[in-house]
Amino acid sequence: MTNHPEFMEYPGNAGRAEGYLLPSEEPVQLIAADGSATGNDGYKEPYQLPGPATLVEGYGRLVMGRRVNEQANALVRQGRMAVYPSSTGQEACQVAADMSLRGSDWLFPTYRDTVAILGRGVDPMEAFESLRGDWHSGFDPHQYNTGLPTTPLATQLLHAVGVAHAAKLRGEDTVVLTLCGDGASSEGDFHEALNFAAVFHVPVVFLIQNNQYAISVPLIRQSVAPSLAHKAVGYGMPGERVDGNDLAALLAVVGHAVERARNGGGPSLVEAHTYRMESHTNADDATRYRTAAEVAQWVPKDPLLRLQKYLHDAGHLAPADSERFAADAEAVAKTLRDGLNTETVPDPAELFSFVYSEPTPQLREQARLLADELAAGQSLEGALR
Amino acid sequence: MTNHPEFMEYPGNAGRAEGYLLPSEEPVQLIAADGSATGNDGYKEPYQLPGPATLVEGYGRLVMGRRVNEQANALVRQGRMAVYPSSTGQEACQVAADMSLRGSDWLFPTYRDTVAILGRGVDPMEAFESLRGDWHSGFDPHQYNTGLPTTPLATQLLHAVGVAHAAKLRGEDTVVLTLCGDGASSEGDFHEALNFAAVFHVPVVFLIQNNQYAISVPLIRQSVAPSLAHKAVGYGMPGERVDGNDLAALLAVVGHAVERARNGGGPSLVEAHTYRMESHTNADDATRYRTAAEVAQWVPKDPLLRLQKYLHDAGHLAPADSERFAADAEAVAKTLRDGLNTETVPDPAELFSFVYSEPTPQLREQARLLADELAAGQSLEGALR
Amino acid sequence: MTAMAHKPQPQSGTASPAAEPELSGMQTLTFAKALTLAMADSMAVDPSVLVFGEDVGTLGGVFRVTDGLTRRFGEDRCFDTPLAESGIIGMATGMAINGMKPVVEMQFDAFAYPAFEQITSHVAKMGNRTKGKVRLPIVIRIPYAGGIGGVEHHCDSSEAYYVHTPGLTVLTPSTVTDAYTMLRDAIASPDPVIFLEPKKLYFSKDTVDVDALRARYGAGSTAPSTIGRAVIAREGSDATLIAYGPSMAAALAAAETAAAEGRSLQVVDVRSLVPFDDETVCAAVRSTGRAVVIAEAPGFASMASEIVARIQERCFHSLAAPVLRVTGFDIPFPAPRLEKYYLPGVDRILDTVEELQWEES
Amino acid sequence: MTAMAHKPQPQSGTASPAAEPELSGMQTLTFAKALTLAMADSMAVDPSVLVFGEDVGTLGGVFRVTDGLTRRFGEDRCFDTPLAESGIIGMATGMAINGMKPVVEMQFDAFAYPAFEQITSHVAKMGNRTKGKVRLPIVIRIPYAGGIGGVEHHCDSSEAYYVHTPGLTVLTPSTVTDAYTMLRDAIASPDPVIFLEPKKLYFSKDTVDVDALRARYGAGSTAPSTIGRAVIAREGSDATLIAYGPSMAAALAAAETAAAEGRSLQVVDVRSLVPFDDETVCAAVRSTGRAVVIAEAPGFASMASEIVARIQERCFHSLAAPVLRVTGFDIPFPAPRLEKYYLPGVDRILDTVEELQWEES
Ligand SMILES: Cc1ncc(C[n+]2csc(CCOP(=O)(O)OP(=O)(O)O)c2C)c(N)n1
Ligand SMILES: Cc1ncc(C[n+]2csc(CCOP(=O)(O)OP(=O)(O)O)c2C)c(N)n1
Ligand SMILES: [Mg+2]
Ligand SMILES: [Mg+2]
Repeated sequence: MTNHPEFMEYPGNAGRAEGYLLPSEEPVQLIAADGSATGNDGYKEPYQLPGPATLVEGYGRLVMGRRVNEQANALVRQGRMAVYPSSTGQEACQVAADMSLRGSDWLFPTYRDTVAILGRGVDPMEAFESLRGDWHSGFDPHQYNTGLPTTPLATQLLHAVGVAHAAKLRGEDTVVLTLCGDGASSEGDFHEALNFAAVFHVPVVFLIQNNQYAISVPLIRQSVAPSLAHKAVGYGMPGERVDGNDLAALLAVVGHAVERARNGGGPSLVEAHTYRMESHTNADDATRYRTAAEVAQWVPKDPLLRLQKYLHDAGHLAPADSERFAADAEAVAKTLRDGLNTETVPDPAELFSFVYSEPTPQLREQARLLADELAAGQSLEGALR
Repeated sequence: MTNHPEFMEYPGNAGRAEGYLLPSEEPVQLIAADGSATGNDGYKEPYQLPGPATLVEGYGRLVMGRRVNEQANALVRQGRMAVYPSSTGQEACQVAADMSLRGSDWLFPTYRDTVAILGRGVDPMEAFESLRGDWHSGFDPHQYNTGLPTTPLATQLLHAVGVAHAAKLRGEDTVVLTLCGDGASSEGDFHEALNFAAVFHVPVVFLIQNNQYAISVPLIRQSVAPSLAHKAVGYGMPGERVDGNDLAALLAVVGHAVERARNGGGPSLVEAHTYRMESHTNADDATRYRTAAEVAQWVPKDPLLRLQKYLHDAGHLAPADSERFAADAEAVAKTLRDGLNTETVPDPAELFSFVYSEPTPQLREQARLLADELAAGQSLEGALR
Repeated sequence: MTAMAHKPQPQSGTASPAAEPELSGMQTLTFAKALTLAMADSMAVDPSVLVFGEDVGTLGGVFRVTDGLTRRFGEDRCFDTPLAESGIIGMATGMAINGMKPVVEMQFDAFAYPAFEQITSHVAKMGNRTKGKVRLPIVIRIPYAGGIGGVEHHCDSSEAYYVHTPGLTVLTPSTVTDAYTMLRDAIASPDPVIFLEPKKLYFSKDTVDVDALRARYGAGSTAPSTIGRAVIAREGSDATLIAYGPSMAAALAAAETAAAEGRSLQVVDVRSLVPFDDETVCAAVRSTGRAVVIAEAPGFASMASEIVARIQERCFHSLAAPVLRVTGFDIPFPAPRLEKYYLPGVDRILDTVEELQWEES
Repeated sequence: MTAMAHKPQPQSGTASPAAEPELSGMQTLTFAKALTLAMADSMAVDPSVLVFGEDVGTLGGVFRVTDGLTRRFGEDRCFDTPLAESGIIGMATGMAINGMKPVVEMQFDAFAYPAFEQITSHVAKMGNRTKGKVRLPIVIRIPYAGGIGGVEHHCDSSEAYYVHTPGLTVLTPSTVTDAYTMLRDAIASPDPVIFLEPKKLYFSKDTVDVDALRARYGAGSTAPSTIGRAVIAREGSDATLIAYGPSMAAALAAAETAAAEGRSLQVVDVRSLVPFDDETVCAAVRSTGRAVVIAEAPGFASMASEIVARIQERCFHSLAAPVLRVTGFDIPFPAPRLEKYYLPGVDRILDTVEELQWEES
């Protein structure tokens, strides 16, 4: 089915027909929008509904993610941040990514994945430093095994492949999961990343959050393929599609892909169908390109309410858990409010400190120029005009 | 099967199952290596063996192509050309491309496709001007509806899409066929071109000459997909694979793809399995990376001998035709020898004439500098040192 | 879904003002609307002019520069592409080969980089490669430079990459009038043009006579092209400030401040980076004997370096002092809250003017 | 096919000479072999050094610069990638994030352009973006420039694009010794290095003491890094020629010819384009009072422009004449049979030296 010897040696793959690269005929769903379990028949793998403890943990993370989105949206409206790309409605994808990984694994996120970044344990204020505009990043990727949120679309997919390749060469069992959007799948780097991953048979899971839009451009202008998951076929890796608002299905599908990668089964591609409930960022006005009616269709599919309903009906959600989740989320929201409302003064001298590991003579000269200007107490108004 | 409305409206596509995007289970072959007809069962389309007249014409073109390759190889050995990337063994792909197109259609070739370029009617000396090193190109693309042979890999695929898109917007029925190698399929531009073609549903046929190597790098380092034709699935266009040394099969498959495109069926991808019998160019030494035994396996699959055998056995090849083909090929070989043995003196003043439609003041100044130097009769040795 | 469902066609109804053919007479236009008008007017007179890129259709561009074009001219003339910049430029190349005049938008400066190969190896070289048999009348519009508190990758001054590449015309307007005329000249040019739009100027305004602007492009007009022509933006006699695009405001403000302090500074707006107007620039510098070149990009091996090098080569004996530069530092463009330290501002320009060895004159 | 079938493993047997550890003492090496040796020696001492790219494995590179590395170090340390330059640089970035030191080859100058976004937006910026928390010790080797009768896209002098991009170190050796030492310094650098190899020098030769070269990198060595240091390639007192990489031969030959004619020309090999050695270059120019900058790339907004601009800013009052340039023309690199008219040659350099206003001194 693929020509890669290691691929053929992976027990799960042996003897599979070529069509296995194709995704399931329908997106995998384990809990329907109304909160009922749907069964797991008819998919290409026997995906299992995760156990209650896992789902309760996931629910707590969704509560946290939603609260973070709300708080960040509020703070950006109040002018405390330069920009915020909200992921309201998409939190399940990001939570599933986090929960499928170990601490020693790596995550490579985009600008829309703040929820996933926080879920990796990144300090909230570090995570928001770049959005506030103090510096281009705020956390140490090595501390959290988490790449910086990347803006040039699809470029991070290659970084994920490189991290996985290095780990594989050293014989480590690290898995790398990388996120991108539907729009990003059109970029050349998407193609090169998936192909490199397949050719070097490295443990990467590519998770597309297909939220139907790239800013204003709808999916039909990115692809006319049956699904984005079908792109896997052309690389010789398995593809799968999943209801991106169903955390249970996401955990099953992404978890399966991660374990497959960890056990030497190579890379795979997962497309999660979800929806960006808000504008692209606060600078965007989504009403210019989509109708309220369209947005309304997605409201009942909400990942948070769906899981809440399921857990509630199944009697898995203890009131104490609900309260704890709400309190935890509120605590992070408060941290964000307090942190972003505190005036920080980024140090201009740092502009020259990190461009090279050792500032060049040229940069030392330029740093002196700026230092002299500042010492001379020149008005910022002057510098600004 | 794809989401493109025009795709669904094309009669040939209506009601097709998704799997139709996949290529046939085996590469299409209509005439076996031993020259016998193989029948056309089991392929996704009812490909027909072309009629004798077409095959005889094709044979003549193969004879011409082979002779051109031989002559060019000889001339490069004699130092009459800067470089020649031979296509010995691959001629059938290029001949099929030419024969499937009308004069009003466009071809976008690579550096290896001199045979296809000549087949479009390009004057031999114009076709060889860039290989001789006098200028970057020698013919007018508009005169022959043929793009210049392109070196930066896969970039020409996008030009093909643009030409087709412009034609479609004007309501013309032009089809564009573009060639690339197996290695080029790894480039980001390959991905972007196929995707743009599918999204805009433009009449382009992408024909990969999979000759098993990108310089020294074997196919397994470019892709582990079941075939390169499988890449079509991810764009929502049909893919097909074909024996690239069987001109009959190529004519059937490429011809089908061209007619599909002409009738509004949109783009498609064809992978032709062939082999580069010689080194990458005269500057390369293929013995460093492949064995004589491997090369020997491909000798009996030769496209020229195969068709000759078939036509001969079927009684379609009149001795007069054979003679005419040999004479025509010899005439072109002589044109090349005579042309390349004639000393040309490229005019250095032209260096500045075409960079802009009107030379800038800066270029006029620089042109004067060079003209003064040349007028002062400075020795070339000096300029060269 | 039918073929038409995703394909807006020309409409009457409420088009946005800038794309309206009836816009005429004295109008207060933003820089952005002047650009829209230039595209609309070009599209109206030449059916081969097409506009495409990311978000340029329904949305009208993230800066609204293409607002209303799809509504007025239909989806065949102004449309969104898949999200792939090399694809956009490569497809534009093919369309230009086949008779079209594509005007494409790169969403932000740094997002043109994926198209770098198509731009340098094809767009720039095609005319030369074919000895003029294939010209590529492509305009690549790139919002560039900082001053808007933008995040990383959204504020690069990338002109050096393009001006160094032979075969590209590189233009950058700094006034509302130039936004209109230079974009029309760019679209009319048979050569590929990199059209750099200082994004901090998009919402600057001026009142202009739309009819007079259009008349430059009417039948029988003899108005000269803006391509290859610098302009003296302010007269002055003590020293010459040479700037363009995003730095013009600071240069003019510096001259204003200096005037109040008794120093008369001339200001040149280069505006056509390639071809470069040596004549105007050198005449200006010779008239004052002192010059400061101002540009926002990192200074090293930049457009500013070239201007300095040219001036000293050509005007050496007219110079009373070295030609100095006020440029961006040689660092990546800073985060929003630090950009004020980076951008060439009035004080830094005036400090530099002070260094022009006045004591010796 | 088994996993091993396509994966050469380290072998004893007949490795090629340059990759041999036992190579020592005085050796006549080509420039190319000095590069191979630098990689081999770096790989031998540091297991995190990896070499990859197109055709670098079995074939040993189209210029044979990586010849023998796969045989000696195995397919895990030196390997071929799919044919995709952005992929190569992007993967290298990830590997560098995860502890590796990739040394990657771009096959020819113009074929690095597809990787331009990864280079400018990631490789160059990562250290700064992370405040030094992530450094990318990547070396991007690029054969560049002309003089070998190469066809289009194979002869670009692309240094301007890289030197203008903050965060990149840009080196270009011109001698066999520098080929070895500069590549070792590049591989040892914690910062990303664009390593430009003048392809016409690959088969130039010199006899060097391999042990002495290696000793510079041995324990306790205090040999200074070549990064940031220009060298005086020839002493002289009348004027200074400033060149690098592919133009050094012409500069030295011009000085030789001039000497025969009684003119003493000093020659500086810049070799480290970024960081630039202002100290050495300015001291040289001050010592003669006249300078010509020589480079093969188109001159407009180039490394040569920067050198001219810096010199006139810093040495204005020591200059007896404007600093002049001898560069490539502002045209695409010509076809093979025309390149001789394009390349800066001895006569053009000497003509330019003549213009340095000697009558006035
Ligand atoms: C290379 C590149 N081109 C353009 C942009 C500008 N841009 C930022 S986000 C975006 C849309 C991305 O859409 P998608 O990948 O679907 O992700 P989403 O924003 O929906 O999460 C665009 C065009 C960019 N960041 N990078
Ligand atoms: C963008 C780019 N990268 C690298 C090269 C150098 N190069 C020229 S041909 C070639 C191999 C191409 O292989 P393939 O696409 O299979 O075509 P073939 O030569 O086998 O016909 C390479 C790497 C190039 N021309 N363009
Ligand atoms: Mg999206
Ligand atoms: Mg090939």
